[in-house]
Amino acid sequence: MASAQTSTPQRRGFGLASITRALNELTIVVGFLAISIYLALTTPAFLTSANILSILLASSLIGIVAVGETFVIVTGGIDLSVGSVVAFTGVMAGLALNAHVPVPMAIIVGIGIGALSGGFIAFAVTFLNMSPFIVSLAVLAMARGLAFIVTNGNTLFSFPDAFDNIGGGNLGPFPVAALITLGVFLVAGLVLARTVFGAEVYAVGGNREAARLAGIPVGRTLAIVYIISGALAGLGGVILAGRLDSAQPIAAVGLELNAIAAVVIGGASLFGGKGSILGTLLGVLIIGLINNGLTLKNVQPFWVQFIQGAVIFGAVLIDSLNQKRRKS
Amino acid sequence: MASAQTSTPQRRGFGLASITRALNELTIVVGFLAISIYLALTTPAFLTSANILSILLASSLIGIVAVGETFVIVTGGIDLSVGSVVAFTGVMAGLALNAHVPVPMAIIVGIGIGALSGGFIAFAVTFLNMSPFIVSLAVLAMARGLAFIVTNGNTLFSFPDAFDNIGGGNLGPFPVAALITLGVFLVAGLVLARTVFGAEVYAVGGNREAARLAGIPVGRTLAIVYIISGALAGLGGVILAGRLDSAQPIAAVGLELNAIAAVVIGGASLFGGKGSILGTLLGVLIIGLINNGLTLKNVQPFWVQFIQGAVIFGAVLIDSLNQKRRKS
Amino acid sequence: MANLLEMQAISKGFPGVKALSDVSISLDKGEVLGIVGENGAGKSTLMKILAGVFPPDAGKMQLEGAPFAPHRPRDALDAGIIVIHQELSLVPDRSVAENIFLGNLPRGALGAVRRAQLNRQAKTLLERVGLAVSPQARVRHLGIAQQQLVEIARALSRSARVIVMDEPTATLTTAEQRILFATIEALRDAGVGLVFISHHLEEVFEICNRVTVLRDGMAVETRSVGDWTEASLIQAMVNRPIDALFPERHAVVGDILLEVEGLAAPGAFSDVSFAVRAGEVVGLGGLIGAGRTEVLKTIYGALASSGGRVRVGTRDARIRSPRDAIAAGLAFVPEDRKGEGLVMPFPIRSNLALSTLGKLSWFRSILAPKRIDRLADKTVAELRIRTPNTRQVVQSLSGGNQQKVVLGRALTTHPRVFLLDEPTRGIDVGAKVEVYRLINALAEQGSAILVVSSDMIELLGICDRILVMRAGRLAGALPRSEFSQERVMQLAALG
Amino acid sequence: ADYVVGLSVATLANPFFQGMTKGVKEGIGAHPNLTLINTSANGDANTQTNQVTDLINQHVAALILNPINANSIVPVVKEANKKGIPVFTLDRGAACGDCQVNFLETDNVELGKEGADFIAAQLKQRYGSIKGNVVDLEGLLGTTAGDEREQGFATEFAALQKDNPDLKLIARQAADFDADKGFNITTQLLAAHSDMDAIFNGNDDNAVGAIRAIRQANRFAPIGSPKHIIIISIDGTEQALSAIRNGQMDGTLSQNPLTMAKQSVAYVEAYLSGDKSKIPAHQFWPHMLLTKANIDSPAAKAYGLWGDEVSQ
Ligand SMILES: Nc1ncnc2c1ncn2[C@@H]1O[C@H](COP(=O)(O)OP(=O)(O)OP(=O)(O)O)[C@@H](O)[C@H]1O
Ligand SMILES: Nc1ncnc2c1ncn2[C@@H]1O[C@H](COP(=O)(O)OP(=O)(O)OP(=O)(O)O)[C@@H](O)[C@H]1O
Ligand SMILES: [Mg+2]
Ligand SMILES: [Mg+2]
Repeated sequence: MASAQTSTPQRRGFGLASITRALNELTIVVGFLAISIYLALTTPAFLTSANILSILLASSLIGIVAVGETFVIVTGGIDLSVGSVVAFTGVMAGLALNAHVPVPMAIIVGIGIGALSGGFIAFAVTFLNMSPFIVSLAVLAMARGLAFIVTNGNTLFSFPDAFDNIGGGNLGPFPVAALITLGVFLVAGLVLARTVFGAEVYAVGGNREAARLAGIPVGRTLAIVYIISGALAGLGGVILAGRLDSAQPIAAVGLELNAIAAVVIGGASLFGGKGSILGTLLGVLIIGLINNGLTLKNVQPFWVQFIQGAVIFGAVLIDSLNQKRRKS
Repeated sequence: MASAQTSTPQRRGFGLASITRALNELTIVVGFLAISIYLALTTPAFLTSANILSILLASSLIGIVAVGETFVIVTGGIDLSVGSVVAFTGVMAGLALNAHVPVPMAIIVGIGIGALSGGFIAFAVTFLNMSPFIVSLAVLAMARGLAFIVTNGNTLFSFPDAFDNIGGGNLGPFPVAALITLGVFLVAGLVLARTVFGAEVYAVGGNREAARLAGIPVGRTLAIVYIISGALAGLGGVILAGRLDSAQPIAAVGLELNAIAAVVIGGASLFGGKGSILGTLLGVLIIGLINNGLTLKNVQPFWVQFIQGAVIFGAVLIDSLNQKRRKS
Repeated sequence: MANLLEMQAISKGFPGVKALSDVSISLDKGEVLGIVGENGAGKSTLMKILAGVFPPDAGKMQLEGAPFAPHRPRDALDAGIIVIHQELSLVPDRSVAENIFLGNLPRGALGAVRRAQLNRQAKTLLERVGLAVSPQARVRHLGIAQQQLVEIARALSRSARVIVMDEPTATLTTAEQRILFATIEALRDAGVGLVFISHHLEEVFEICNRVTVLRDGMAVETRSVGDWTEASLIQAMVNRPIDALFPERHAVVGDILLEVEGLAAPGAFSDVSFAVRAGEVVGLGGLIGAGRTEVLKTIYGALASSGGRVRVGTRDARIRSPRDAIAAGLAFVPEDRKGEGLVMPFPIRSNLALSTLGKLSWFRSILAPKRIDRLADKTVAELRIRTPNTRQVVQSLSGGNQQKVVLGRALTTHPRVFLLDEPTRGIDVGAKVEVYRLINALAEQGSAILVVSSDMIELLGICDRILVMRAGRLAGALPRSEFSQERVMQLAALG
Repeated sequence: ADYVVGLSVATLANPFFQGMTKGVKEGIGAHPNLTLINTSANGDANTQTNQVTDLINQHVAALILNPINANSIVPVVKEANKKGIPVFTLDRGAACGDCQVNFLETDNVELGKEGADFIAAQLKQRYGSIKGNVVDLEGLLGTTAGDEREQGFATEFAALQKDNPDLKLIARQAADFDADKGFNITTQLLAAHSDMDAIFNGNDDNAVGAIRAIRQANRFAPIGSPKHIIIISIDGTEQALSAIRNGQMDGTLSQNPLTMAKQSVAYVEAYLSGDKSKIPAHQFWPHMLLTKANIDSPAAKAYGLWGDEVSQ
């Protein structure tokens, strides 16, 4: 390997220094900054606090889901079900609310059903040795189908304010959903980077056989990551339902691809063993920035997708050129 | 993994002896037979020649695209752009036809643009060392965007019959598209299983570094598989446009996921080095059978997705139990 | 009192192979048991059963008199049985420290990893095994020998009753080997029972108390070390006498075939110049991390050079990729057979065919399965690769036999210049002699051979000249007349 | 005689199409000699073609098609004609004229135009003249509904602008008929624009997103207040009706898929029983603007609040 020579310092230890160092490793940060600076210079409305909060708010659903996806991808797995699970858990929470279940219970229903669906994937992947791609694809279809079946295709709406505030309320100037998302990122970041469990997630993804030989409970680790991903999708479902004061079986179609993209933009590899929550945060924000820029600059709809693709390509291109440069 | 220890010779490596042996290794064939037999026994309309031809015809688009995807996946890559490229090449061929370009030229335009878009991915993956997931995702967005931009969002239609016949005509009792698809499968099957290039594809996916050190032109091999995938998506675009006598920028959304699913159901691993065209054929047919059965049995649309997911899960479950049994 | 460990009448079969039949061994506290045997004799399989990687088909085990039947590696670890497996099992993108404590990280409040403690303890362990890398370095950046030392450090990190080392020294140079032996002695004196597997018989004689010989999956004999002689041990292993470990070579040294001038690679080595002539076997010695692997890979076009020239024959060779190198008549055997040499899940025949697919096909495009089979059968026979058939995946071969597949493929391109990085890594004595014969034959046919080996005796035994590297530079060259371990060590360590 | 009728709707991703399916089912249910095979194409033209082919292979007596695209459906419609299967199109036609027995159409262009007119009227009421800042949240690009409504809105809006230079379109973005997308885009537009007067929405789901974004941004003001952001959309889903009733939304241009679908089944019935005289070749299905003022009026009831009915 050419990389063999210039060993970049690893991310270790606490405190600011370590975050700086971590950022330094995440070459995608350059792409992130490039987009931010461009928008700041060309769009007066960009650097307002309202706008920045709106980016965070708009990124909250994909962010929460991408956190779960990061755990899964670091183990070398994939969870394609998250978009459908967001829809399914949303309508289940909605059904619970319509049946006058108290708000906290309805939230638990949403998150719990998400965790269960993750548990189903976990079971198939660890005990039945099935491919996560296919299992989660099957769950993608099944959860979406169930969302239609249980609602009869209808939209559920008019939930109690206490519920809606989770996704759509504010705490002072801050959107509650954005605060929850930041909390999720913080906790997940600590878990993945600083705990024994996190280290085991990396080990399982980096070399599953080695992990097993070293006595790491591979099956349990895998099971937990899918359950985390499912539960976070459930949380996403609750937030989305609250934000829209309604739950639709068709919600969040294709969310999985965006979430996975954010994780991969953030430096994770689908082969496992690599990735970080900080990277995913950057990936999510890059996607959020692109969409924000497209809206602020009122880019004509026909051009939106093209530019989205081109900017993502550009950001990752900078990243890979950066990595090349650092190697030599 | 426990599987590392007791390895049955999987369909890896190259130069396989016979189709019988290959089928024998493809345990998914059991799932395929199970679905077929169930439908044959419960649905009188199933075993009619018209129905079987219609399954083949319905499977032709996903089949052609899945063949290209098989090459890519065997190298350990992924091509998410194929659905968008089908749409983009379709409208480009349509524009050519509307500009009174001769039919063969229009076909070449479609396939050629597909190959070019594959070439773009190839360039980014091999020279810029970018992740195929992100690059092809960016192309997914860009190609879709371009399809809107060049058509101004409009549907193109009323193509010459000679063009429409490719996707929608018959040769005797046989749909031309199905015949083309079978031809593509046959050629691709031979290329992947019996040629030097096919062997190189497997080697690159099995261990890229070892392949490189053994003198295999890794970059060239990777480049070719993406170009194949793009060109076949272009062929798919032509066939689809012909079949519908129209080309829409919104066509074939999400086709990539179905194509990749077919490849993975057919025994390929997203980690590379594994997979076969015969397996992909089975995967495509399983998906085709499920969709056909759902219509024939008049399954209510709300249940369709759930059952699709459940049957795919079941088929792959049989497969993995089968593999377990054979190991012990 | 019961023995520390008893393995009784263990049998194990794989599809097409009986790996172990009725093997019994025992181990005492404070003892080092050597296990030797040919490649594929069943040594690693026996140890994997002990480690709980897979269960035996028959037989049982006892640990201090109590029945012991691990269902998974974790059970064995919990029982204090630590196995350093022959195939390295590290997580490439994690730090050295984390790899050392893999599965055993110091856990603080809320499940947090105690980083400070981790790094401190890792540092101590690294010192104990003589590995001078930062605990925070990523394993991906380490050479294969350094990785081996990390594995050893991992074994030392756990409190053990039994430690098994499956060919720990295959890639180590003398310096690290000395440190390892000191460690083994300390462990032994502390009452740990050790199993030591090696194809270096002199090591076995030095460190072991008793030695068991396995042959064809059966335990042939166990004697205390004093009751074995090198000859009797080899006889027991291979069931035939071997006259000389290093067969004579009668090669005529001819023109320069490989000439390297001022070669450099960023961060690895610089200003390396030497030449190898037809019929010559040149060794490249040095300590771990001296840059030997990089020199070979740079010549071969696998790493980018930052200066210098490589000439093959009389022509400047523009080698930018391994493909160019092969076309120019070079062959390379990498040190890391699993990562760089083989496509592990592929059959033997596919692996052997990789470099010559063009020739094994019609019109250089359609595979000719018969030709592949012929090549595979021939190579398997020539190198005595032990396998039921050539469709066996290389993953299922014993380590030494895997190594032979790598070597075998290098021969298929009929190269004139061989770059061999640890070519006999993990190969048994009998097979080593065959490899040396092979090297001799190649030299006699006019090839030039450059060998990197950490086995100094091997270098001294088979080379015409030895180049010694130190810290990325050539520290000197020794002609055969000046060969001695001391001279090589001196150059390697002091320059 | 017993007849099997095949139905293919474009998608079920939206209550409108559920209404359509429900209408067909109820219509069929009312005729004991008809049975139904119903399918949904999930928004994909190729899937729809495959499904219709399967229906044709089963020799259905008639096809009710809700095409995804008027052109893409033509080959299978011709195929059906060849086999003598009559085709009835709903909401969207097949671009082959008399290849369909009846085409019951929604006039999407007109809906978009009326949306622009509604906004103009409201602004005139607010400012005395037609002026102000308007946002256009269009539907999913590439769908007939999305494109034609946009076309109607854009054309009419441009015409209005000619006479009213202070009427501004401050943003035009595609919210894809997706409430969450509508929410995100509106949230960001609200952050960027402190004065926004009205939002035109390609459908009710877009509007739901916009309404919720306004609430989250604390920019909600009741209808009639000068700070109120006018919300007009299209469809008349249950959630839109509710939002109109509780004053969060100004209006929706409703078209009734239930009655439209039932009418289509009635034509099928008539055709199959041999009475083809009363079947028009083409017919626009009427729509109705629903606002707080008329939503619970007898007129609205007569037209049909399908959104409320579908969820029953
Ligand atoms: N997973 C497996 N599947 C099939 N055969 C296997 C497997 N593992 C080992 N074998 C076979 O079992 C036999 C014993 O192998 P083992 O690895 O124990 O040999 P070894 O004595 O350690 O040899 P070496 O000195 O080369 O490491 C060999 O014939 C090998 O091919
Ligand atoms: N990324 C890196 N950061 C720091 N040092 C590195 C890095 N990659 C390689 N090295 C060091 O470069 C040196 C050259 O390694 P190389 O593998 O060539 O050594 P070698 O002489 O072949 O030894 P051996 O193969 O016995 O390990 C080693 O010290 C290695 O650890
Ligand atoms: Mg071994
Ligand atoms: Mg080396």
